[in-house]
Amino acid sequence: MEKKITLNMITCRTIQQGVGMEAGKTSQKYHDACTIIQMHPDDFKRLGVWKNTNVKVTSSVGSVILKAVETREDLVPGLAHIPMGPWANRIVPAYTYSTGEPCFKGFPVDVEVAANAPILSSINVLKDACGLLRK
Amino acid sequence: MPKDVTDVICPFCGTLCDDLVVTVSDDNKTILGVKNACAIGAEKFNHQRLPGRVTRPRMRQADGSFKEITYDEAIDWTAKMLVKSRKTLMYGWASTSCQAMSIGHEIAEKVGAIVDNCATVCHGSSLIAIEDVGVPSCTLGEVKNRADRVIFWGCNPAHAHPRHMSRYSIFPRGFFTVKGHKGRKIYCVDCRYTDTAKCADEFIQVQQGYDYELLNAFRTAARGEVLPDTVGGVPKEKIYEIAEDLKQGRFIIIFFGMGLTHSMGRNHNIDIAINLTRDLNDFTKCAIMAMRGHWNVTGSGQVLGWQYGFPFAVDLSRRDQARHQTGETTSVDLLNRSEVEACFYIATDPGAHFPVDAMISSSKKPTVTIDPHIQCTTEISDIHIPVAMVGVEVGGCAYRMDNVPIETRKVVDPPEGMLTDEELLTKINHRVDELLLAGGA
Amino acid sequence: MNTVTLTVKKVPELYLECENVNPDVFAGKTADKIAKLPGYQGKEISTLGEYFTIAGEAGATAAETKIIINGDCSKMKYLGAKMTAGEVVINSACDMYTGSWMKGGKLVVNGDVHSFCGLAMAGGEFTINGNAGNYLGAAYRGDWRGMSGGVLRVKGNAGSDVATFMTGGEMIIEGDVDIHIGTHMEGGKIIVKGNANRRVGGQLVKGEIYIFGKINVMMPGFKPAGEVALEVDGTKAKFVEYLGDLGERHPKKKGETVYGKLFLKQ
Amino acid sequence: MSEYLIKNGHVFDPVQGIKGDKKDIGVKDGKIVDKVSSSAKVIDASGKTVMAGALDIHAHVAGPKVNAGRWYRPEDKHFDSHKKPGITRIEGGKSIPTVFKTGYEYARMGFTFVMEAAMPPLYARHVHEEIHDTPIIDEAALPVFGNNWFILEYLKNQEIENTAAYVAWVMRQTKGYGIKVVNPGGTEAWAWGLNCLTIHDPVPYFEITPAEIMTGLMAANEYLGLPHSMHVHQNDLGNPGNYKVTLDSLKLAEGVKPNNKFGREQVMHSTHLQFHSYKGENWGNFESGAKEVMDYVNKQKNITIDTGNVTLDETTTMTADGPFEHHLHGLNHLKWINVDVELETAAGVVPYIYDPDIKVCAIQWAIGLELALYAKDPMRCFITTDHPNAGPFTRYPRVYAWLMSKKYRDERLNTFKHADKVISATNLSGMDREITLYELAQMTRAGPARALGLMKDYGGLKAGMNADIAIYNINPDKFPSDGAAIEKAFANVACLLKDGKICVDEGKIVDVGKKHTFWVDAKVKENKQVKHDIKEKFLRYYSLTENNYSVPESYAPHQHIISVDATQ
Repeated sequence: MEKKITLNMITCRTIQQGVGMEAGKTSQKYHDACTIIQMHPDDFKRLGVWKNTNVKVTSSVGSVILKAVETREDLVPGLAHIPMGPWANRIVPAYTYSTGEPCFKGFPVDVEVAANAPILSSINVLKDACGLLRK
Repeated sequence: MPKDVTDVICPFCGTLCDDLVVTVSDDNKTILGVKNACAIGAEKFNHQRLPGRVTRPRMRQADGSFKEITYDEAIDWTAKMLVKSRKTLMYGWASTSCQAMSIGHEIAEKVGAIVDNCATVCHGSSLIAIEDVGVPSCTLGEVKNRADRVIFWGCNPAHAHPRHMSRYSIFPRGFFTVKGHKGRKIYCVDCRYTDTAKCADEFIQVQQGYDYELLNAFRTAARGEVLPDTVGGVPKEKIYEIAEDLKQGRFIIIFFGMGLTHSMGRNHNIDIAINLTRDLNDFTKCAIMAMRGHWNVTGSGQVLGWQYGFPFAVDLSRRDQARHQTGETTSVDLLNRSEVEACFYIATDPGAHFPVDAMISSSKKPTVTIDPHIQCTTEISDIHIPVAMVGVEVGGCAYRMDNVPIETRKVVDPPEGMLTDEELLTKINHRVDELLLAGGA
Repeated sequence: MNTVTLTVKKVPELYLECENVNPDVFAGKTADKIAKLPGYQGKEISTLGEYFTIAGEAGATAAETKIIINGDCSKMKYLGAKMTAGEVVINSACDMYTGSWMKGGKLVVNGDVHSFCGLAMAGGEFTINGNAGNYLGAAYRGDWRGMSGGVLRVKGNAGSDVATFMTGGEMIIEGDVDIHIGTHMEGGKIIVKGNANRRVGGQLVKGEIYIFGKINVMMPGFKPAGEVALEVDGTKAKFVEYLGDLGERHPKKKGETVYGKLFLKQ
Repeated sequence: MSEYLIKNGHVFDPVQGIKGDKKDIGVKDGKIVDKVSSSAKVIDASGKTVMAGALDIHAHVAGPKVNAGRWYRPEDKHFDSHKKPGITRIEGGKSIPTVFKTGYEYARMGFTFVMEAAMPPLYARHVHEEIHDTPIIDEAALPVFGNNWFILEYLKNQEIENTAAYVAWVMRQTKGYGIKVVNPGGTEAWAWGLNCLTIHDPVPYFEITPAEIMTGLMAANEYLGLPHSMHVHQNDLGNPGNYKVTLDSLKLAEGVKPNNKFGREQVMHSTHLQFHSYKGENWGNFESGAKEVMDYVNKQKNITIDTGNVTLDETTTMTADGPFEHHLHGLNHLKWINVDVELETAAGVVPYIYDPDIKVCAIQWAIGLELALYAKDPMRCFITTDHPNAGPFTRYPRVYAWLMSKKYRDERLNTFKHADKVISATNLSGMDREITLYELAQMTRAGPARALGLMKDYGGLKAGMNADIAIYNINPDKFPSDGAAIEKAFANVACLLKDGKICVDEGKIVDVGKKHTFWVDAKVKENKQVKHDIKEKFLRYYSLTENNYSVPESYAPHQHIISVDATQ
């Protein structure tokens, strides 16, 4: 049976994401900095995978494939982090509580192993969602 | 001979470091080196000289590919889109100059658009809170010269504002703070043990989404009232102890970031942090400041402020009045509700930073994106108009996170024939005038 | 009382701003005149007649005018906003600002309403027979004067930020509410018959909040002050009384501190 | 450029001593001339009042705290943000109007020059960005000096020459006009949460007193020979009993002689005196001190004042007096903004409702009117509302009407909820004086122009002066007995010429003219000490570099530079 764990998700800036963004949205630096989900070692155990495995992260909005990595900035078990960018935003709920601010931090996601699923490029992850990706 | 341009203002974040030295080639075309900048700022200058930069407008075709068009064609298309649409979202502005914004607002007023800036997904919550309860604050030099208690709450300058701690908040020695870091007590409140937390004397780990409750507890403790045993995972003894220590400070500064603005309750988290600041002023001196991220997003709020009286999400769609209601005239809400007919993006990349549902809605509308580089939004727009990089290839006014304006410097020429935001917007404005005079598109 | 009946004949493509649909504007006008009143979609100015079939005639004053609206109003804003007298019945869901800045009269919505409804309501009766969105009966941004009078009743649930900066009047929500209810409240009465999520009465200065169901997380600034038996909106029950928000300032009356009160049904 | 002949108007011009005589005024090339050619367009002013464009000597209309006030008060304009007829942009805001509304509304009332009363030097670029965007009216801004570290350090040692050299440097960097002092010493104390409530309270760490700061800055002002005098907002603003501190401060001017080439006669301008003329020990026994203060002002000829009239509106207070705003917030609990500015100053903003049903507010209202009515020399007493502190500037017509009609102000006074208490705490009910049109021209035109050192070009209708001319729908022979009619006439000029161009026609904006930004370039001897100190302070204490401090030329494209030379 496929294993699935539920985590509380936050999306934030990281310096690698900042550097990557300024290097260009299509740069490898940006891709490497943002296509990760940082998780606590305990959550790796719960999910039963090694670090640096691709996972499918699903929220109420949709799913995205990312590489699960161990946190550099320490998290508590149950809390996960994706650097901000089009990949993170693929699953951020757009609901704003009438404040203009979507739910960038503090929304539930399911994480499951997807070791062989490919990670899309920055532009394709957006185009795919918008139905503009020519397959 | 390469030459050094000094006192250059970094065009990346709201810290607006203004001591960069940029070495440029003799012909003013190439950046050879950047000194004093953080990794992100340096990368911004480096990007200027990357090969393959787009230098002419592009139009997306039916098959999804782009073809090059002239500036005149792009301007005409844009003006026609603006004149035709009954309600247009004009979003972005954070990476351009105040002078350019001013022209943009003139266009918006004529064509009936909503002008919104990046605060809408960033410190918009903070602006709502300030609208509700005000904000006791100060300039960054005050922090450097006086602060002996520094609190970073839900912000991570080590990553988002890399030179903030060395220029203003932790390490510098100031007039009354001759001991620098040693004379300051640094607190960090976050749900993660961030790299900023690692620089702090004390880290308070709050359960994600419990900032409002914890701030309420600090206020309650400061008034000497009873508390439950733990609040947001923090024991009450710790809360009392810190509240007491803050009262002993001479000058307290609270810096806060997305950890408050993006979490549950949004504006209320800041609202109550401001109220705590206010309360502490009954005992000592205390200030609070938003860690504004996107370079000149503060400037957009200022220009909108003096021209229309609202800091963001300014609805000029009726053309004869200005209105503002966060939750209604904010970009993500407008897109969620499909309340606009066309999108005009400038100096930002909502495709990378808006939740996907908003961008799906956006992708179904005529869209023009003005940005120096290819980015996510340009690739789903009908037209991409490249422009000179503000703060690198053209000067202009930008506002720092503490609202101090600085005239930024041009260090190199833009690629041959490339327009600046100001030039481009002026041309669009003229074309809009012509179309309106002729009675529509 | 004269009745004007509006029937939606065209659903707006964007959202139609209907600030002219209320008894005060209609008063003294025939159906023809009403049809010519402007309605707004962005910069396009059209008329009410383009979107509604209008029958009947208004009374001489707002108080003598009743408006009945049929058809889909879910993309219409400002219905009944700023009304001071008379009656409006909307047999549909409506969008934002329904009944906002209402000063008097009676407004009934037989459907859901979106956010910012009943903003800064000062008087009259406003009944929503569906669910309400966020910022129900709250203050307009920046204002410290939210709902100050009248009775606002919601049969269903309400969203977040209900009754922010409330200073007076009475609000009854028969279902559940989301986060932040009664924030910065400085008077008036809120009754929630269902559950409240979190942050009930944060920064509460004065006023009363009654919760019949559960509160997900109690604010740390509230302390229990005993049990009381009360009759609240027709229900007799025992309530635990809490004083708060102890982190907030409170006025003094005759040397005694006046606290906000939160009553939780047992 | 077009020529105009304004025919048959009743002219009020204190510069020439014309008191309502029918006279024709010629206009050519932006100036007033004795003769125009036959091609001049005729403006029929018969049955109307003709005055020079008015000058506001003290208003907060541009800059960081004004803008903070604007955008943190969406409720101030939610239903009041519309486009009016004419070539206008959308105009928003009641108590703190947007820049567009500010320019248009001043012009509609007949104003052509406004002094922004407090510019924090560090934020000078912001002030000039707003001034640049404000249509029609000429403007200048006063940098604040009363809590500046350089000044405190120089004046501790009575170094007037260094003070002057530093002031000159700041004015050049910031395109500033003169020396503004706000709560001297008290605002620096506020950086530690403290205040200076008398002129002898020492400033923490700097060991200097407010009296020494004011005296020293007056000396530096006259050393430089600036067009305007030191412009001061005194200590202890807004507290019962403060009239004594006010008198102490005013007395500092005794014996100080004006030194300038502009015809300015005063050495101290004491602003919004209403807030400084309070008797009593607390709000319970609060009463007017206007008489005591004006008795002194009337005999001390080297002082000018402005009134700071309370207009009984909901407004937004804002001042560089940081501790006062904190205090006010403690009283009304409304939203509070504070900004402490490194090495220089601070500012606070709090909304305030001057409720006619509250006794204190009604007494404040009366005190403002008493000040003007006690003034023996209208050339030294100017009408302001300290916009927006005591009320928005758009209420000037109402203030004029209260001053010009005893009936109108008595109607107001006698219908206050606490009328009896207000009457017994003030002298207003016994005052019969009604300000005449000529006196009004002195208080709003010739007087402020002289005090600002602008009398060569502003405040009068003599040939050679700027053709800034306001024509009002007021027939002095049939002066309205109804206060509301006076108000209406002053709120909407029949015609406003600015630099010889018709900008407002029957209340409608028809031209936005070409506004000028004024600043003063003071030449001083080279001063190595001050140069060194500036370099040092920027290296060690400022948060931006010295090279990024100045206001670029492009921020004031239509600048008008007044030069003074203090090297002799």
